[in-house]
Amino acid sequence: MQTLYTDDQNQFRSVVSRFLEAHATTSQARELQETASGFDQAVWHQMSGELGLVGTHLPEAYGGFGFGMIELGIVLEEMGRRLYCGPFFSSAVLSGLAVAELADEANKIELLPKIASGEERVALVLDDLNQVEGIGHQLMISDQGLLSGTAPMVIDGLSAQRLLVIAGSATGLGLYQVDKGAQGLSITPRVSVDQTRKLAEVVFVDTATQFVGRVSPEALNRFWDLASVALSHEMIGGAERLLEDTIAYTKLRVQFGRPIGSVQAIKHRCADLLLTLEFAKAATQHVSFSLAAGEEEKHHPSMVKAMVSDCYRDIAIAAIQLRGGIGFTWENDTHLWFRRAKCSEVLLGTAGYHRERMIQSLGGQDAA
Amino acid sequence: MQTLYTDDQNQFRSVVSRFLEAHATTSQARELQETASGFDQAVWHQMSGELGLVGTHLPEAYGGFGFGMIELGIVLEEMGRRLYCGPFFSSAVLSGLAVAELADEANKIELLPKIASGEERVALVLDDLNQVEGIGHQLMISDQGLLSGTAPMVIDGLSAQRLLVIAGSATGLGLYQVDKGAQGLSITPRVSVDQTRKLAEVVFVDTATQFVGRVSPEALNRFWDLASVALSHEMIGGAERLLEDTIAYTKLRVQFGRPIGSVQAIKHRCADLLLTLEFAKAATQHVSFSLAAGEEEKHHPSMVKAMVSDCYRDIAIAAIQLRGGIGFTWENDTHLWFRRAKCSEVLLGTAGYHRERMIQSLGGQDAA
Amino acid sequence: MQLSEIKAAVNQFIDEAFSPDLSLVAWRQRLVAAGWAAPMWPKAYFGRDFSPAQVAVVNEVFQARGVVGAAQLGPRRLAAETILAHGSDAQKHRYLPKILTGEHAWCQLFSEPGSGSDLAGASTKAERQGDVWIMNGQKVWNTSAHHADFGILVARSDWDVPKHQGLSYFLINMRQPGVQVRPLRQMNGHASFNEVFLTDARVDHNDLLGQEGEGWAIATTTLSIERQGFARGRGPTPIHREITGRVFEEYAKEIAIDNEPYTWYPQREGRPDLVLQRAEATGAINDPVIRQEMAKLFCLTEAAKISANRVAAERTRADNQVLPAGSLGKLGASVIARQAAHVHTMISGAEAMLSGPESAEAGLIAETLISVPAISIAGGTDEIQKNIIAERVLGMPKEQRMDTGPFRDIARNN
Amino acid sequence: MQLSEIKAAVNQFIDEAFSPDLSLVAWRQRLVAAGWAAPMWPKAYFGRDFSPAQVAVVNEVFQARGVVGAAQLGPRRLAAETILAHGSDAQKHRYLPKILTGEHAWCQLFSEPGSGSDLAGASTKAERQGDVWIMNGQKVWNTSAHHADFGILVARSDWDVPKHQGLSYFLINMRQPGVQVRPLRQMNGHASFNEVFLTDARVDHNDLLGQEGEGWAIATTTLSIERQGFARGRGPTPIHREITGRVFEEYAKEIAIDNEPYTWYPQREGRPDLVLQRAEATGAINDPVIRQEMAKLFCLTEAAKISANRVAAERTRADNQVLPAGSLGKLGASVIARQAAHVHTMISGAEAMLSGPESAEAGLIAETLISVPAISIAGGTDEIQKNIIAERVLGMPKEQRMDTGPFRDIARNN
Repeated sequence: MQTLYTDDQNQFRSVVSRFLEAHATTSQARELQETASGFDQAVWHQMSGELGLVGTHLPEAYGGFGFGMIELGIVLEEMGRRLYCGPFFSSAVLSGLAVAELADEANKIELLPKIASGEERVALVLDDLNQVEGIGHQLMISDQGLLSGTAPMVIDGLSAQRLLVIAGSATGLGLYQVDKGAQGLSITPRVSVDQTRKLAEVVFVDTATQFVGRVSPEALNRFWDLASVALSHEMIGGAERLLEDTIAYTKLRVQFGRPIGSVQAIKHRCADLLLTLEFAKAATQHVSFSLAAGEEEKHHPSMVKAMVSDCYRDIAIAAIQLRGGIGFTWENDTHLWFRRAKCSEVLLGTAGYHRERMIQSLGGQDAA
Repeated sequence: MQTLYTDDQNQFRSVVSRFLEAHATTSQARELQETASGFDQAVWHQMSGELGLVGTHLPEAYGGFGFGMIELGIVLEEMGRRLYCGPFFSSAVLSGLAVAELADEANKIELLPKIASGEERVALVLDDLNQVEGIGHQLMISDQGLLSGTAPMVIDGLSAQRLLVIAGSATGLGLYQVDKGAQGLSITPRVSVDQTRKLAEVVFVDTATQFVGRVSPEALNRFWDLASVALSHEMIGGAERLLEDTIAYTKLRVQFGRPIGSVQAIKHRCADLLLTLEFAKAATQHVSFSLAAGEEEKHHPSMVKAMVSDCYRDIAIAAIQLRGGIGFTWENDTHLWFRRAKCSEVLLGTAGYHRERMIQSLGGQDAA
Repeated sequence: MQLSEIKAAVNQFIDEAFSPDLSLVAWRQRLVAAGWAAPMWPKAYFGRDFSPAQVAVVNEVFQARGVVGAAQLGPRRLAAETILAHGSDAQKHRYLPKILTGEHAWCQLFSEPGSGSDLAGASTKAERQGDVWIMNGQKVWNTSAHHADFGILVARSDWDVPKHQGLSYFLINMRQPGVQVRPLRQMNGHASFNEVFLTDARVDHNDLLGQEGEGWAIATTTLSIERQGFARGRGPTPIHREITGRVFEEYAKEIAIDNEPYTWYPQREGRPDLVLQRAEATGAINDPVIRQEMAKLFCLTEAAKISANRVAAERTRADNQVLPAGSLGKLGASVIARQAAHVHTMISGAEAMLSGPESAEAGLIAETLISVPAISIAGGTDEIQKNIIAERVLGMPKEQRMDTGPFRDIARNN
Repeated sequence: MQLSEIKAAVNQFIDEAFSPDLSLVAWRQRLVAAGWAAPMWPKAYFGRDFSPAQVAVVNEVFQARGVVGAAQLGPRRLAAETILAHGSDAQKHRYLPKILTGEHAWCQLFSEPGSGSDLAGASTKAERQGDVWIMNGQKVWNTSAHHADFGILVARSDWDVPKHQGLSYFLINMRQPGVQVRPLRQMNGHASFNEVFLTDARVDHNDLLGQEGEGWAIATTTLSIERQGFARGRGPTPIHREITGRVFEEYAKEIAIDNEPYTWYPQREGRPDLVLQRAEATGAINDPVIRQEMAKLFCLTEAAKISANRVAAERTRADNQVLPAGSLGKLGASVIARQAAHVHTMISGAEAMLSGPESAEAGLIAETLISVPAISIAGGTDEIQKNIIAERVLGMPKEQRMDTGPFRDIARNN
């Protein structure tokens, strides 16, 4: 199992980084967050076509690039650094992982190439974004095979071309797909604290679906693990960028005749944050290394999401505080990361949820 | 209800303070902690006789001074400041409050004057120092009226002249007294982290007792409240003294050509600690004011113990840290307070226990 | 004057002078003329030299009678008190009456992009040309500047002396071509402040307050008045009870404008008041881990209240001395707000991602989450409060200053 | 030399020279004479100029053969490496062999009561009288000084130059009347350190290491060796497998003395390894609030391990450059220890009051609670580590120094 990124992986990061440096600026993010779809078609095409980034982690047999969590983590960290706006997380990560982990073979053959090529943007409809145990209680398939229920928050639900749904039924959980034009389906945009990631409410009333795969509790947990680790990578990218920028600011900002970064109280706060970041980042990347090597430990994905949730939030709070008034303005970009941090903190489970889940994985029986 | 101490109360504090300044020094504490009884008979006599401090809070009708929680809090704060070693907390506070709150009239008449005058040092035997709900499960009165069971930690159990016990029985909880010479009673000293407060294990095997009073859950909770508030006062005194001394040290200690107290990182830590102390102290004293006025709020005693547990510990940690190596030596007095802080933190319930208890009192139903 | 006499006099005055059909200004002109607009002020300047107790009686009668008083909210109060303390006789007569009547709105022009915590590091340039001062520079965080007729301005008139000695204090007319006001939007979407650009803006030499170079000393007066305001708490004044009549309608409009910048202030305090009901509504009340965090929050909010009461009582006992305990309270407010935001986040879980009127508590929770960062910055950052606490309350030694010597030579932002 | 040749040579040497019946010193004298005691050292000084890879082979053979190597634990290693780097030819010949054989134990005399974090502020006086230096002053935190034959001593030989320039570095004989060693008891009852009082203690001029005034530069060598030791982890070396024979018995005694100061070191790290079993044994594992705190602890301990592995791998990749990441690891150890103590306290509840062999885990929990405060002080306080991280890792600007100019004029403790 690797401990550090290989030269190839570092080079891959440079490629991704250069592309996003040009195509995912905060001024683009500011424009895109005012739009309904929240993304730029041209950038998406370039990203999926030329670079093939969308299929980074999906198997070659299904049209993907055949890389694993390590390279996906690299892409997501670079996206998190720049607050890339687009359906990568919803379609490539959530839907891509859901199909790869939960679909039956025929549906993998049908769906994965479309997702991997970026040709179709697919949103994953989950009725619970708090805890894996809650999935499939609100969205239910009737005995007649029709889907009803509400998913209050679906990422890119409005702009997606197709919906995947995890729903319950008398025989257990399943993965289903739904056409955007299906009867009984209504999609309403919701306002998110983080407008760089679009949310919609999705309601089904006796909607026809197509079965994609049976979902066992183990597979669902593994999907949640992978999605949590993927999100953690994105968050680490954001947290790292925000801390770098904040420290750079303290070196330049002069008050009382000296840069505020020379003041011990500010130095110590930055050192504390660096420690938090180093621990969270090392752990996150380690988990991807171990997943790639098939040597993962069961409690590690939740460990990582718990650490990263706290770390990104704490850095975001400090990033505004250390900038003073200017950090609280709309014009200053800091709040864009702050908002992303606040939303990512709770998406797929709060730190508290993941800490409890971690202890259960470690063998501490359920406290409840 | 008063908001500040009255001039009389401030004067009372001065009297107590002057007495303890002379009779409760840390060098005395260092001597006494090496003894089995842990206290100085002469000081105890002077304190109970001349000054009448031992009966401060006990009703005049039973030989006490007739003051309430406010004056008791003052005495305890001054004792906490100086790490007074002696049976005040065990006999006057725990046993005194237990009798005053739980004994029937005849037993009050018998016991309170002895406690108030300091003539008898009485230890209260509780089988659970973690939670009021646990009391009376290990110590049980048989149908034959004999007491059996173990109390693993009894404050001043060895040196006390008489024992009071709260024990369970088929008909509910009761308060009992036991002679030191009773059959089936064995008392073994235990080593405490805080040697300025002596602990002993007390074991009963079919020991004869004398019934002192019936203990209702409400009365037991009120006793626990009062004892927790009393302990909080003692802790506030210790925390305040420790912070004062620590700040004084940072003003004197020179490193790199300037007093370490001029460095912002240290200033900010002290300011944060002062805030914690101010909040904990204001709340503690407020609760005693409200108890004296009969206007207490149900959740306040637990609120206070929770805040004070954290506050004293945090100040004790900082007190050592800011002194550097010297603070970790045996010779330096700081660790005496550190040990008192660590033990008081858990005595009568941890901060976590009291926070849960506070929420229950606020009407949040029991989470369990 | 005895308290009972005052009561009678005010009642008599209202009987004689008040009518709901007056314009707001006309009524207040009567108030000013009679000395009831600012009875705590000196007799020589529109007041009656009243003690706080006497003033309280006046206010009581006004309240009881449901009558509008002088304009006194927001930055105009800072301007008025500062002019009263440091202004010339002519300045007092020129400006104070129209502040009291509400004819002139004021704003405060102190902070600059390059000098936030370090207010005395202002580098807006004031150059004298004969009887006129020419101002160039930029100010920021100027509440209500877009409504203001005049501003209290601190600018640098001498670059060759130490920084606190080179500032002067001006009264500037905001309605002139050299003054440009731009709203400054905050990260929570509100625009409570402005930026003010001064480009060859002009101030008559008569509008220099105090002497040249006394700017910092005078500014500290303004700042201490502002801090007292913070200590007393600010926020929407309850609108006057509904009585029809021109004077009330105009007053309602004035209050709406004055309060507009502050609508989100309860949210920046973290809305601990909404925690219990949210926890009950969502079922989070049953989560022992969230209960702990709620308890920590309630410990803080109750202790803060208790501590504030004690400080107030001590202040009364100490005969209204301003104790530095205000910084502790302000620091505590930051701790509370952050913990409240944390608890709200835990309670809401993934729902904390939602914003807007259809989200939790009609959007108040979301607004709280993105407003709380302001509490530890506005009105002096936590870092500044901690320095004040350490140095003034705990008596810890000051750091060596790096900003002595001529201002021209001190490192500063470009 | 090829690695296989080395292996053969060491094996052959052991076959020929080793016997368990030798005295420890006699065996090590053979080791030294043959160049196997310190093969990484230069050929000119008892070594073989071996690379780390070559040295590893030597160690492997020693381990495989179950044979005792040179004395190398504790402060004697600091002395040896420093003398090797900065000593004269004569000094190296005089001192190094007997360090390797274990005949001479050493201690480090750097810290003083008045200069802890600020080591360069040492004020022990070194005055030259002809060929002898006279020392007066007090040192502190001197591990194993009561066993030491010699000490490495930093003392001030010039008070009229800036503080880093006025120090000199001496090799002092501890067995003389002017040197008094007193054990220094810590708050946890152990006495791992000493105070050393120097009263007209004498050092031959030949025992000045390097030049007069070079003391600080040489001390930094010692300190960086010490830090590498910290980064590698310290703690009781596992005692050599049980083979009877004089050499092993004497070695066991040596190790016992060397390790004695460190028996409580695992406790100062908070004993996170005992948390899960304690939680299960007490039932605290069922408390959701304690579970959260346990999870926070395990996150920290696992991340610290992962991060340390990464740093080690980076160091290898960067060709053994010493990266400043060591300070992050040290700071992390403090955070972990405090959280572990907190969790142990929660798990034990009121039982946390008990101490001594009959208390939880035979007293280890109690010892942990009163040992943890040391982790954030010893070997450089957390505050110093944070400064290092901020300035060297994050590149944040240094503060203005207040201790320039002649040492005589700098504020210091009395």
